[in-house]
Amino acid sequence: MNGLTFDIAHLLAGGLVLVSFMMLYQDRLFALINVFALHAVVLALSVAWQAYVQDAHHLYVTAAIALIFKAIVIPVGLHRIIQRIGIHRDIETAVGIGPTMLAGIGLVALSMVLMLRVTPEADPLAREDLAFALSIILLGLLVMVTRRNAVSQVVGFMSLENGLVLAATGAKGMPLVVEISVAFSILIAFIVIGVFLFRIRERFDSVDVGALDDYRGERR
Amino acid sequence: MALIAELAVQGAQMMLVLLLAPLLTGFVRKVKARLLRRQGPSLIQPYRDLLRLMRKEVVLAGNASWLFRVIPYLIFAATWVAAALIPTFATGLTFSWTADLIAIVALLGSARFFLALAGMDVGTSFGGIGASREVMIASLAEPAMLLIVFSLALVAGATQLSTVAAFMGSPEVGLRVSLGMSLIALVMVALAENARIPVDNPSTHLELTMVHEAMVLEYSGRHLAMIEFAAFLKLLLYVSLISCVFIPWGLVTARSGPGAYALGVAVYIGKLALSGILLAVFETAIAKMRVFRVPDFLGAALMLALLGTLLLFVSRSL
Amino acid sequence: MTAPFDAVAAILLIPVGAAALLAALPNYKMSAGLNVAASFLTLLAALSLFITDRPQPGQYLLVDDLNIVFIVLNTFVGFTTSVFSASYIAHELDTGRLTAPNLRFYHAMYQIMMLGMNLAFVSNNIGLMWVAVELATLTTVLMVGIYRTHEALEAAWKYFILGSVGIALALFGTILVYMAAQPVVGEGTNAMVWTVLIEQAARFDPALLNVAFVFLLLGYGTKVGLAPLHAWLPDAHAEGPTPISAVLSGLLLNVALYAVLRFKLLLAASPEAIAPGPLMVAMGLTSLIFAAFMLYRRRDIKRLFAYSSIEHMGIIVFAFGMGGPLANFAGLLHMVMHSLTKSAIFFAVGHIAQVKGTQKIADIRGLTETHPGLGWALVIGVVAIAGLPPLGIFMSEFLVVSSTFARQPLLAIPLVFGLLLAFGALLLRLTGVAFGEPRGSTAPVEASYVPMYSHLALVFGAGIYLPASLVTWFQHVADILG
Amino acid sequence: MTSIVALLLWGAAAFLGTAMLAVAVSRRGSATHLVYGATLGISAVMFAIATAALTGDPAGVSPVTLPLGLPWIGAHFRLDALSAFFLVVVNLGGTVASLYGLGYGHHEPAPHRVLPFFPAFLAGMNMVVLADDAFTFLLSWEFMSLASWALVMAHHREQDNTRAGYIYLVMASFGTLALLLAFGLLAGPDGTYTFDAMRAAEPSRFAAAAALVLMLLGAGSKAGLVPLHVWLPLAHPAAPSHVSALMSGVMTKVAVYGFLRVVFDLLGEPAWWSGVVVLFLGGLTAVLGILYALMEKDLKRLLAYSTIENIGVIFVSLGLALAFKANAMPSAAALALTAALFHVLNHSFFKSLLFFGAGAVLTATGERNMEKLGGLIHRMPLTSFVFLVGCVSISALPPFNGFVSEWLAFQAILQSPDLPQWGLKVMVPAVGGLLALSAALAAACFVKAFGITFLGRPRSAAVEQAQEVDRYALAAMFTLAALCLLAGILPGLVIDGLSPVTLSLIGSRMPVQMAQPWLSIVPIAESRSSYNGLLVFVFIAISASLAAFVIHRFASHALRRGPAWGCGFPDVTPAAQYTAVSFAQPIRRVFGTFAFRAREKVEMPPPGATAPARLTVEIHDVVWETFYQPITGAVGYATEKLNRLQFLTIRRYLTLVFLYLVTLLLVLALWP
Repeated sequence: MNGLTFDIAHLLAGGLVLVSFMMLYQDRLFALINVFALHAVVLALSVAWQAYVQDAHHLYVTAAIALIFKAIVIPVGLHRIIQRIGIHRDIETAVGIGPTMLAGIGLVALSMVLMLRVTPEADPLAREDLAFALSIILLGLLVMVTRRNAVSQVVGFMSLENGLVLAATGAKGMPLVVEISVAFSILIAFIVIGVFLFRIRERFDSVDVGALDDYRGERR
Repeated sequence: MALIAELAVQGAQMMLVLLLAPLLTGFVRKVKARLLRRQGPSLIQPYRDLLRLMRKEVVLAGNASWLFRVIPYLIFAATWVAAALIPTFATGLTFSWTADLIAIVALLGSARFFLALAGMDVGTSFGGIGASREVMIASLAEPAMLLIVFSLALVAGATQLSTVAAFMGSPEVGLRVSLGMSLIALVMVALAENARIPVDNPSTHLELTMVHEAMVLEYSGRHLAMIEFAAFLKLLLYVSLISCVFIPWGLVTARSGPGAYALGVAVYIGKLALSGILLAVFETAIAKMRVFRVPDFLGAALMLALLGTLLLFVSRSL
Repeated sequence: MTAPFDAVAAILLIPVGAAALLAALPNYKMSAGLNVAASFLTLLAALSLFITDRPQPGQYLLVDDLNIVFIVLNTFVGFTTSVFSASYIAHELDTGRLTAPNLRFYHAMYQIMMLGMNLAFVSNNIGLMWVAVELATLTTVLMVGIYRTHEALEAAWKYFILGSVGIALALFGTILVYMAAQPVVGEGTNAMVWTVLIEQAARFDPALLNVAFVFLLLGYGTKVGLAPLHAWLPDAHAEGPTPISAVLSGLLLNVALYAVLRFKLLLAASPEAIAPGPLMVAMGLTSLIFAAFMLYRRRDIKRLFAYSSIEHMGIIVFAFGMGGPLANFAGLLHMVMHSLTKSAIFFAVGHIAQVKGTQKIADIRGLTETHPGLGWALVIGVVAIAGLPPLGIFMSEFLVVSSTFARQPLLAIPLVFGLLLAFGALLLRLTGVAFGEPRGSTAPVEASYVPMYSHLALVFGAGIYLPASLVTWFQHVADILG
Repeated sequence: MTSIVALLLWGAAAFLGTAMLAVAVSRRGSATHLVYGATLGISAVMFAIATAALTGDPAGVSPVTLPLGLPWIGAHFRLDALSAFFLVVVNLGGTVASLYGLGYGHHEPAPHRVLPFFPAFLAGMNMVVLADDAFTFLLSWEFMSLASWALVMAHHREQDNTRAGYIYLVMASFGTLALLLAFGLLAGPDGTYTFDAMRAAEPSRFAAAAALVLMLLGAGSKAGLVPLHVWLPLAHPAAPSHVSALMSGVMTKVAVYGFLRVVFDLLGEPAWWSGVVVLFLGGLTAVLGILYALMEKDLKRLLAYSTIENIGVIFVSLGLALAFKANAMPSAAALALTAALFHVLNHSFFKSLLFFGAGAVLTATGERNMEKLGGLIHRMPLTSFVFLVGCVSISALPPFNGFVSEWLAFQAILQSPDLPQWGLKVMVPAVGGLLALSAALAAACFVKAFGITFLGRPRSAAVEQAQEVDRYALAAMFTLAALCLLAGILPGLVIDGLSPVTLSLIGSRMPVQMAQPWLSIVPIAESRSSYNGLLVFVFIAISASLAAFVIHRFASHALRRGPAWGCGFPDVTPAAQYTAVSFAQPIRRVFGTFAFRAREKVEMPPPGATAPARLTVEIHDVVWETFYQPITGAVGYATEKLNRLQFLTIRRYLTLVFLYLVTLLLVLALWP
């Protein structure tokens, strides 16, 4: 493995972590969604780079899904939903931005410590990748936990999933990666549809079933 | 042949307690009266009372049950058997091993059990008062008595009264603190058990202070005679018990011949007289206490007895 | 008998075919019958695994001693539940809680769910297993929400969200295992094949395995319902149709547990990795005691038994965490007994809720008086689940508690405490529901007693007598589990 | 030849078969006769076999192993002297209870809730005694609890009964778990669950101590040792009366068996302090039990509390036996153990008898509350006679059986000054005092029970309509009354019968008693102590008849019925009689203030006011308030706090997951 490929992969993965951090301090929904789109773009680049490096062409599909679906379709869809059902556009935080950032730094450190314990004989690319992927996953969870709005939680989940895809593509020769990314995309679509169907304006728990019945046109 | 003689001595002992019991009560009454500067009834007044009662008709409460009519005989029998098992003038009689001290205490317990039931049979409130107070007193007196028995048994190494008496008569006993405690406790228990002052007053009929009398309130005629007789026997029993254990001198052993027996009986009567005088003096000198002071009195007896036993246990290993 | 591999194929293909047919059939009576028939056929196929030679483990499928227990149990309870479901669903249709299109969907989903669970058991590939578990989970999500009441949808939604996070965590764990295996085994599918992994596990990177196990334990543990990852479970049980509650408690939890066990084996095979035992013991105890406390304040009868499932999963995980031949044996036995008993309880509860028209515990009283068949079934079931003899769970609890106390007295104390606490709660509710002055409807019930009483009879039989062949086999599996 | 054990197991199987049959036929009219007839026959046969085994050579009976229960161990069953003796107790109780049930069962409003469980209960008790491995033992033990629980729940419509059943089963489960831990300790990590293996193993000192404590918790909770007794006075009275008799008279004995089996048989040499612990608990139980009984006005609950007292008496003797055994004083230990076992037998007689009597009263009047009874001696003369016999026996009065076992216990206490340890020296006489106190209080209690229930005037209309019970019930009660007298006047027979048990557990026995002249019993030597129940009985009979004879020969025969005298106060109403509560008032004043924190409050209206004066008595169940209320309070508090977790938002649940994940990762990161 030559240094450049490694550096580029490293850079892209690091970039993803950085973008994850950016998500932590967004306080407007639209801004958050835009940052997420950026996240997806960086992921797509990273995956594509891996496809190129590993010479695994099927990974291009994953990259394409990331780009088209997550960077374009979902953000646009979420924008629409926010407007359609009139979601409040501020992000309500459960924990303040400052502590969240500190916690995020802690989480990244934690992932680093964990992954550095992995024996150095392992593929360094994989090792770094994993550390970043773990960070992204934990940061995604952190977003889900510290944000009260359902939409921001969806975004957190999607960034978490981006971490998964990063990890999966970083694992050399891992089978089923494409299938998994497709499956996850469907899952996310379900969640987004659910947010829309249940008219979840604020919290996940505020399921509005009447809306669903209206939609189906069969109120009991 | 020897067996018949022994049985005869045993029978004589049984008759002796029967004959002496009313006399003891009469004697105590007489001494008490004299102490109060009264003439007092004659010594044989209790015998007359009994005969008189026997000749009277029985007036039975309308709803008295068969149990009510059986109980006087049961009480009399149980007390008599118990009294007959105490060595009065001789130890080691034929049937003395039939029951040891614990069993004698329990026989008296049986008598009391039935007496309390008799008090409840007719369903008057006085009977209930008497019975409930009697069992309360018994519930403290009986454990105290058993602890005294423990002390004696630990000293003498037996619960068999003949053995205890023989041991107490022997020089190896000496003066012991725990025995003194036991004696005091035993006297206190005996006072309570026989319904004497300060626990109860045998001659009162003031309703709210009665215990024993309240239970037998409904009895009359021959039934009352049996119960009175049992009470006389019980007094005799306790006096004999105390004297045979704590003043065991003069007790003859079994199979020692008629002369010795006669001497034993004489000594025994002397002991009875002495105890009777002491009892009368004590009763005259002290006032009756309230019913709910009785637990304190008996509790003191219980504690003394327990202390005596504990001391023995502890000193055994020293 | 045909070639052995067909049995495995049948286990997978029968549900697929049945699901396709059921999705097309409009008549609910026929589809209920077909559902029963398909489940029965699957059961037969599973049973045939006993008598035929086992197939060689392939890259994707595997039949070994461990999973055959699970497969047979799964198909059996799947079959009895389908029988119960037939009578249950008829009543739901009568009362209008479900419509015919709902039912078509329901029956098709039932078979897909069975497919998912069977696939999870027979898969020899950790990726495939993950897919199968998720398939089963997502179908149950849909089933839970089928009544489309506010509560049902909320429960389904909660299940969905928490389940999704669990899915993600489990996937990350799976990826980590792959990463650990890849340097040793080489790239490609082989690094996900279970039989290959377990052989080479000693050479895997222990640090990676550790992290992987944490993620897998949490990911699959969410589905096992271990506290504090349990939040979806009570609601999903309470709000879904009762046959699904029975399947959830009796089977789906086992599926997730099976996955955890597989990875526990993997970790145990690597000497330098952390011992998975203490972690599982801690999680098990937490779940047990937590669920025991939660049992006291339950007002909904199905939610009550859902918490009891959490409690029992805690015991099972505890037993496997303790390890050793006795505890593992007990864990396996407990798992089987719990599946049978808990589904029987849910069968009874389903009918009870139907006849009383409520799931509120306070509104159900004196069942043994008004509905002796149901009431006594519930009594026996609760007595069994509470671990009283002569029923099967007593034996497993006996083994767990006594072997634990001999080895780790301090661990046995909280275990016993939790057991007693849970017992008190369950009995309290049982006394209220089964005894006392009857309350609520006394209308006769058209219940299918066969499924629940056959389960209870099995549990009873196992409590007294375990066939020697079953025992040696369990012991063998217990040895595998180390 | 098939082993006796196999025969006995067939008996247990026959009980179970009867239970199955009862499920099928229980709603038919003839079911009562069928089921109780069957149990009567089976338990009579079992009783005969067990008696033969006890008098024969139980050591030679070969054990039986069935391929049931724990798979790799199987179900072991064995008969030795100890189990033979307890089989006698169990099946004698079963026989008379079945006999009683033949008649009593017809008054049962819900036979289908009693008939199937009654034989099952008997089977469970028999199997506990026969079991020879930990699993079979616990299985049978818990089966026994379960069957009796079902019987307690027979009259489930009364709320008190369901509560009783609940507390009962929870406490039973607690006990089983304690036993389970004890056996786990004895079996070791390899799971050698057979009693043979446990006997062979030498438990460490810690293990032996822990096992003893756990046995006290486990067997003690079943037997009713204070403070684990709380369920007993609730559950025993709630069952139908013949079941109450079995529970009180027999099941508590099975608990004693469990204690004996483990502590005397499996644990090996006891430590001396174990005697102190058992003595203390026994003495406490005896006194508190009987004080509770005295405060009670429900007849069956009174009997249940008295069971607690008797268990205390038994445990005092067991504690003595332990102390003697630990100090290598085998003959004294044999004496104490004999006293305990004798009392086990006695209590099974008279407590069954008394519960049968209470059941008879219950069927005749529909009342358990003594304040509504009274004067039953006129309506039910036979029942009242046998009840009186039971009361006399349980009050430890000669010449009945209760006295003999107490007497033996006192004799054992008198052996104790030779014990070397100071703890025991101080404890034993104190416990002796407690024993005496409890005996005296028991007498008071049963004066109250008999006096209030059967004597006096009827306190309610139901009593005036009461009828004597049927002949089956009377036959059962008279059998037991006869046994009480027999065991009282021929104690030597029983003591000799118990000698194989003491030989096997202690390695020593009391001297042969039946060879003594005049059939006395002599524990050590005649000069030290002896008792002859037969002669006491004969003497009392002779002197009572002599007195009666003399009186009838020479005294007046005149008898007149008239109104009661009562010091000239005619009692207008039966309500003015002494009641159960007022009877106990003096004792409550003496002991109640510290045992029950009893308070009496008198509200006296001012002079001239027309308001009634009022006396209120407040009694606290100190044990419940000290031990159980804090537990229920703590559980309630914890559940309330934890229950909030049921109502969190999804985000908070996710937070839990997240925090858990991070914690685990941190653990990993910090792992050395």
